[in-house]
Amino acid sequence: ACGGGGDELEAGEDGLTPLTVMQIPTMDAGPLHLGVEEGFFEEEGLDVEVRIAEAGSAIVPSVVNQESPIGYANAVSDLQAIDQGLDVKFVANCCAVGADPEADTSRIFVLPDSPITDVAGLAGANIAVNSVNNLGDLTIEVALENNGVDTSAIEFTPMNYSDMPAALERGDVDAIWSVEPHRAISESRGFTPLISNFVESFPDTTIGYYITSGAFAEANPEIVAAFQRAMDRANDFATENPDRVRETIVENLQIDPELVDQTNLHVFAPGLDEESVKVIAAAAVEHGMISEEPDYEEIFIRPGE
Amino acid sequence: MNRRTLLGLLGAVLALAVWWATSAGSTNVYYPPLPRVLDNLLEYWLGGAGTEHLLDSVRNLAVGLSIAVVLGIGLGMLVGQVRWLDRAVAPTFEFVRAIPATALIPFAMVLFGLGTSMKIFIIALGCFFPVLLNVIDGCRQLPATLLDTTRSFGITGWFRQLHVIAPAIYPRAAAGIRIAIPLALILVVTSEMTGSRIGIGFVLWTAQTSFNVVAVWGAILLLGILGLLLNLLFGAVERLTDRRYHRA
Amino acid sequence: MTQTPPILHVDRLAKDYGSFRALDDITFDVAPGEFFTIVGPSGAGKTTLLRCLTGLLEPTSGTVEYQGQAVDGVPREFAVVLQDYSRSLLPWFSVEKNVALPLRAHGVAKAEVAERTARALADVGLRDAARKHPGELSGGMQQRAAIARAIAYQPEVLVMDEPFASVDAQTRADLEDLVLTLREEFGMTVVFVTHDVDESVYLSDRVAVVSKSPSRITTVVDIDLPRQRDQIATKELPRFSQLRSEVFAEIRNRVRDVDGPTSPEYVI
Amino acid sequence: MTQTPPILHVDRLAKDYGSFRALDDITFDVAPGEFFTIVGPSGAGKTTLLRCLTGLLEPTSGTVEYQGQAVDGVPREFAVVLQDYSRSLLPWFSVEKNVALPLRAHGVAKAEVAERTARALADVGLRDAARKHPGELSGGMQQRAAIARAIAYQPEVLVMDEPFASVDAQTRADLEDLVLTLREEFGMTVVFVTHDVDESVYLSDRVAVVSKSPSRITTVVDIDLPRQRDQIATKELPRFSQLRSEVFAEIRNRVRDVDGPTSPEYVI
Amino acid sequence: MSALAPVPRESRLHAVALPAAVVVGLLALLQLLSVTDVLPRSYAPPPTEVLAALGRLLTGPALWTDIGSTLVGWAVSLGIAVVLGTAVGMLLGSVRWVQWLLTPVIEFLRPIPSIALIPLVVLTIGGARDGAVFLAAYAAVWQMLVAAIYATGAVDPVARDTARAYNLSRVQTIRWLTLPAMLPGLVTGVRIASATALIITVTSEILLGGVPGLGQGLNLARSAGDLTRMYAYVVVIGIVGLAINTVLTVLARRVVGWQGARR
Ligand SMILES: Nc1ncnc2c1ncn2[C@@H]1O[C@H](COP(=O)(O)OP(=O)(O)OP(=O)(O)O)[C@@H](O)[C@H]1O
Ligand SMILES: Nc1ncnc2c1ncn2[C@@H]1O[C@H](COP(=O)(O)OP(=O)(O)OP(=O)(O)O)[C@@H](O)[C@H]1O
Ligand SMILES: [Mg+2]
Ligand SMILES: [Mg+2]
Repeated sequence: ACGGGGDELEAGEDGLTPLTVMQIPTMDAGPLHLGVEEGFFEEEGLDVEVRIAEAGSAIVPSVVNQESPIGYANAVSDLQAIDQGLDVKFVANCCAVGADPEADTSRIFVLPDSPITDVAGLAGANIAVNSVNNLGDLTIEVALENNGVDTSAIEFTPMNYSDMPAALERGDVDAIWSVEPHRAISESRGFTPLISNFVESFPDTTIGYYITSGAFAEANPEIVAAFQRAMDRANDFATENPDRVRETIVENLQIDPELVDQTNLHVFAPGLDEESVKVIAAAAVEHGMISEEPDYEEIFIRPGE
Repeated sequence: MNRRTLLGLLGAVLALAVWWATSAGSTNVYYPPLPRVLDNLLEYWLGGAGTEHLLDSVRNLAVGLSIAVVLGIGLGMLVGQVRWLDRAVAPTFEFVRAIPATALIPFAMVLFGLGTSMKIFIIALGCFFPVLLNVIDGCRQLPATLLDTTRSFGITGWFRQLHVIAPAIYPRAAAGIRIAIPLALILVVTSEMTGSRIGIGFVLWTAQTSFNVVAVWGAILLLGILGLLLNLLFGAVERLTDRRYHRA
Repeated sequence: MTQTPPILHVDRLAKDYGSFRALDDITFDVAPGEFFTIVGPSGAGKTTLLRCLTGLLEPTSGTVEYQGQAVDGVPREFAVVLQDYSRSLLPWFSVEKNVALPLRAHGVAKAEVAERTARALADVGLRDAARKHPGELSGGMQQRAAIARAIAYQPEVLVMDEPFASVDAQTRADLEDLVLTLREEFGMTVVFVTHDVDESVYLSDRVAVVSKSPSRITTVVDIDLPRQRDQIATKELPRFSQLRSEVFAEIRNRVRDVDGPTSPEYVI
Repeated sequence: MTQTPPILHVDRLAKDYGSFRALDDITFDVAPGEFFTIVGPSGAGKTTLLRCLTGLLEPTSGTVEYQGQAVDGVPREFAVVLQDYSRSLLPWFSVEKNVALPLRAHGVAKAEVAERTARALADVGLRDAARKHPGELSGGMQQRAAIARAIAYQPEVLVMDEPFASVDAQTRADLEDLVLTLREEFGMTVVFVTHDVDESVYLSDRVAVVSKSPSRITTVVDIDLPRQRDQIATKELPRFSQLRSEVFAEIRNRVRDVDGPTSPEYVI
Repeated sequence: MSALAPVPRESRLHAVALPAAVVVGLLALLQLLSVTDVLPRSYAPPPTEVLAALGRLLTGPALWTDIGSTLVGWAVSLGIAVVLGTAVGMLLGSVRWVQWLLTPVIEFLRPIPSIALIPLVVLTIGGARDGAVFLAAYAAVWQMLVAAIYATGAVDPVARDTARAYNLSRVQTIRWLTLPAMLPGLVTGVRIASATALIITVTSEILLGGVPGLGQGLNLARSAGDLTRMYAYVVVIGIVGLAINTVLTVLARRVVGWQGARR
């Protein structure tokens, strides 16, 4: 099944249609888990199984071959996949950035005794990101440019979030980019935060989406619609019950509860935020991460259509 | 040109032809037509920005592999012949051997920091074990009559190691090195997965996360070619030492 | 037997392979310069005895002393020709190198190594095969290469396990005389295993007959022939035939003694 | 020589190892049921000849025919005892299994395999060693195990390369008679290599003498002794001594002829 | 005489105490380095903390299911690699023209990191256990192959002649002669391939989606920033490898017992 035709999913004996959804092991996954726990998916006739993958590069092919018909990836990854000609469509919002820098889930840190003391100092710095040519460097560059910093000399070094503090303390990099729960960890280690790069680059913007393949959506429009409806409820529920989000993360991702308490949560909004995709796509083109903006008529599975 | 080379060339040409033919009209994004991959290989790796990455990787590979071979043969001969030493270190070796390089990288980073020495450590460690194990087993399986002979003439020490043990384990050590060579390439890539801004692996991982499939195939092609070349090189070395040991 | 202290002293030697007793209570002495031969039926334990004697194998009980010192590991002054000659040559070295190896191992000067190697190879008739590798030799040539290695070493004690089994009669006679000559020249002591009774009498000062396993020394025959041996003259001596019959009878006797007349080993 | 068509026909056989000519223009026939022995100095090319004869080695030129068919690969009716017996046994199988192997390979019924194996082992005196592994046998026992494997196979043509080199005189005599008996019983043809001139005369119908390499057949001696042989009676016949001397002289002659009196092979 | 080299008798003490002493020594060294902050304590947690985390893991059920599922993945991929590698290796080792024909292709394929193939594998085989098994078998099969090719060279030519002399069929020759003679080499190959299969199984569990196992456990700990738990998983992986190897060694000793004592 290489993405040619869509396989139609069949309901099981219990009347529920089994649906695998792939997620990365980050805190973005809260609403999805809550949706399963609260029965939102079941009520829509879906039996959702959440599977964990390390990164978008493994999730996108599994979405394309419909092994996992729906999956999560950040907007930049999604746009890159589309840019390379993969049959990827946006389905629903996962998580968004607010407008309060203090509440941002993402931050750049330096050592307390670092010669870099302000945002301007980051020009020419070596910054650790989880992967290059992706959401991290894009938001950092945009945020810094918004603050009038020249980013042309910045170097990005890819590594796991968990390896970053050690690299920073050893001086292998000048600054690190931490997202939750690593932001909270960096905070607790006493590193100095310099900038909240999500809020300062794309405030009030959705940055993570659930995606599917066009072929699947065509063959299973009701399932996609059902997923969208359930996901909307889950996002709403998550917004109203931040404590439940933290709980489910503690349970499903096995993160230390005390640490989770110190984390900031994303903004969880229902629907499919097309404007954010356009904003990010424009910036991605500008920063050379995709060759051109996609055809916006083609890439959304609009709810209720 | 002998039959062997001819057949080998034939095999390579056949494989390329199959690749070419099956990918020719491919619309599958993950399986791009071979000419595009070849373009990437020529333009990026051989003539363009990739050369710097290529050279860095090759240097790490050479250093790491050499360390592994020297240590593997040396320690292997020691451990293979000194029974209590084997007893003492075998479990520790087996423990370390089972840990994936990806899982070792954080520890290696703490030990060595980011950069070349960490990568070389990962490469050398991974390649060390196949050589070591083969040499140890080779020592174990020395023909008894041969050992009796050396003992009955009081051939001991360095001389025995150099003239009796080394040639006897030589085929096994070679087998270990043959296994280690492609492993070295794999570990080069793995070691550049994280904390690195240079190397074939870095290019490969970046291409992969941004779904640049042609670049991924280009890197794969490059790795395959490097493997072939290294293998040819080792074959030549093997024939040379073979002549030294078995004909001289 | 001899007034001088023995060069080799074997005392109540026994060897078990697992539960199988191969050697049982073997005691004898070898005098310096003596040619001591062990004969006995196939599978008796001759090789086992030689291996214990040279320190290649640890005996289950009993002791071996070389010049008053307990043997533990092969003494440096020994050279051994193993029965399994084809596997005792290092396949990756030429015949020449194989012969030179022990000498080089003990730091003999290059020129001397070359000279002794060349001489030993000529002595066993392998001058032309010096550059060949063991795999390119015939069985008899391999055996002679192993002999050459031992004689080039010029040991104090030469231990040989059926060293002439695979060579033709003429070569065999020549090699027998070669060993006798070398013994005179270097004052070597020789411990020898053979199946050929004529050979044992022709070569030896004493012949020990061992029984089937568990092996014991049943008789030691003193070979009181004139020291200077000659293939034709010596073998024509009436005493030679006597001794020959004596040894032969002894071997047959022991076989019958131990197993009775219906031993499967000898009834076909 | 024989009226019946030969079972083996060797025609202008030559064999080179690289640039070294081991065999040169060998031609002879073997009649069905004949006992044909090849003797010659060590390194002459006897093993090479046997290997070409049995199809183990491809000759450089010339042909070998078995029952009128060109030999190419060892014919199924052959059993071969190789000179390097110790390596011809598979170390991972017991003696018994080693002997049974060719029979099992050719689908002989289980019971018959067991019976023939047991009988062959008893015949060579290895009944008690059936369960041992080759590494636990003495040299002579290994050699006898290889012989047992060949006779259990009950071949039409039995090819043996110095099969009795490592056994004692008594066992050797017994094994000689065993082969003669089996030949009568099964009407086997035997091609045999030995270094022992007495043995060659005692066993054979004809003895071929080969020269040093490049090896040729210099003479074929007809052994016109009564077919029924006996270790004592036959060897006491004056004709036996005559033939013995004839073969011996022939070997010596060939050596001298080819190499002159100062051949390194024979001057020590 | 091809007698086995005598195996020195060793006391049980020797066999257990010695390696234990080495392990304890190394742990003590690590502890010291970590406690004195020579190795930064927060990034290289001292063995005592790791062992405590390991203790917590051991009491929960999750670890044991993880181990089980990793072992299944390991066993299946190793099985595939061994059978395939040995069969093809024997073919290549005994038929020269096939070897010559295929060598370049094989040498080309061998250095391709199986983790680089992940997107392709996910697309064609799937991302769950199937994909992990494929990746691990892919990585291990080459090592088995090389070991098998070299091992075919270990057959004694005299024994080979014997097989020909008695007209053993190809299959019989392989079963009775070639395979037993190759066994020591194959056993080494299996042990190397086994480690690779385990390593790639764990790595695939980390990188592929939805493959439960030790790799996923390790990855979750890493994403949660819990380094101590992550190292506890590393220790478990090492112990699993050690256990597998011990079992293989015991088996190997049985299988190649005629060879004398081996590791
Ligand atoms: N594989 C080989 N490569 C090169 N030369 C060889 C090879 N095998 C044998 N020879 C040479 O061929 C000659 C004849 O060897 P062969 O083994 O046939 O002798 P033989 O008559 O059986 O001797 P022996 O009685 O000692 O066993 C010898 O000179 C030997 O060196
Ligand atoms: N490694 C071993 N394990 C078990 N038994 C053995 C071992 N080596 C030898 N034997 C047994 O010990 C006995 C004596 O063997 P040995 O090799 O000493 O005999 P030998 O007198 O040299 O015989 P031959 O004249 O045939 O060479 C034999 O019965 C043999 O089976
Ligand atoms: Mg013996
Ligand atoms: Mg021969």
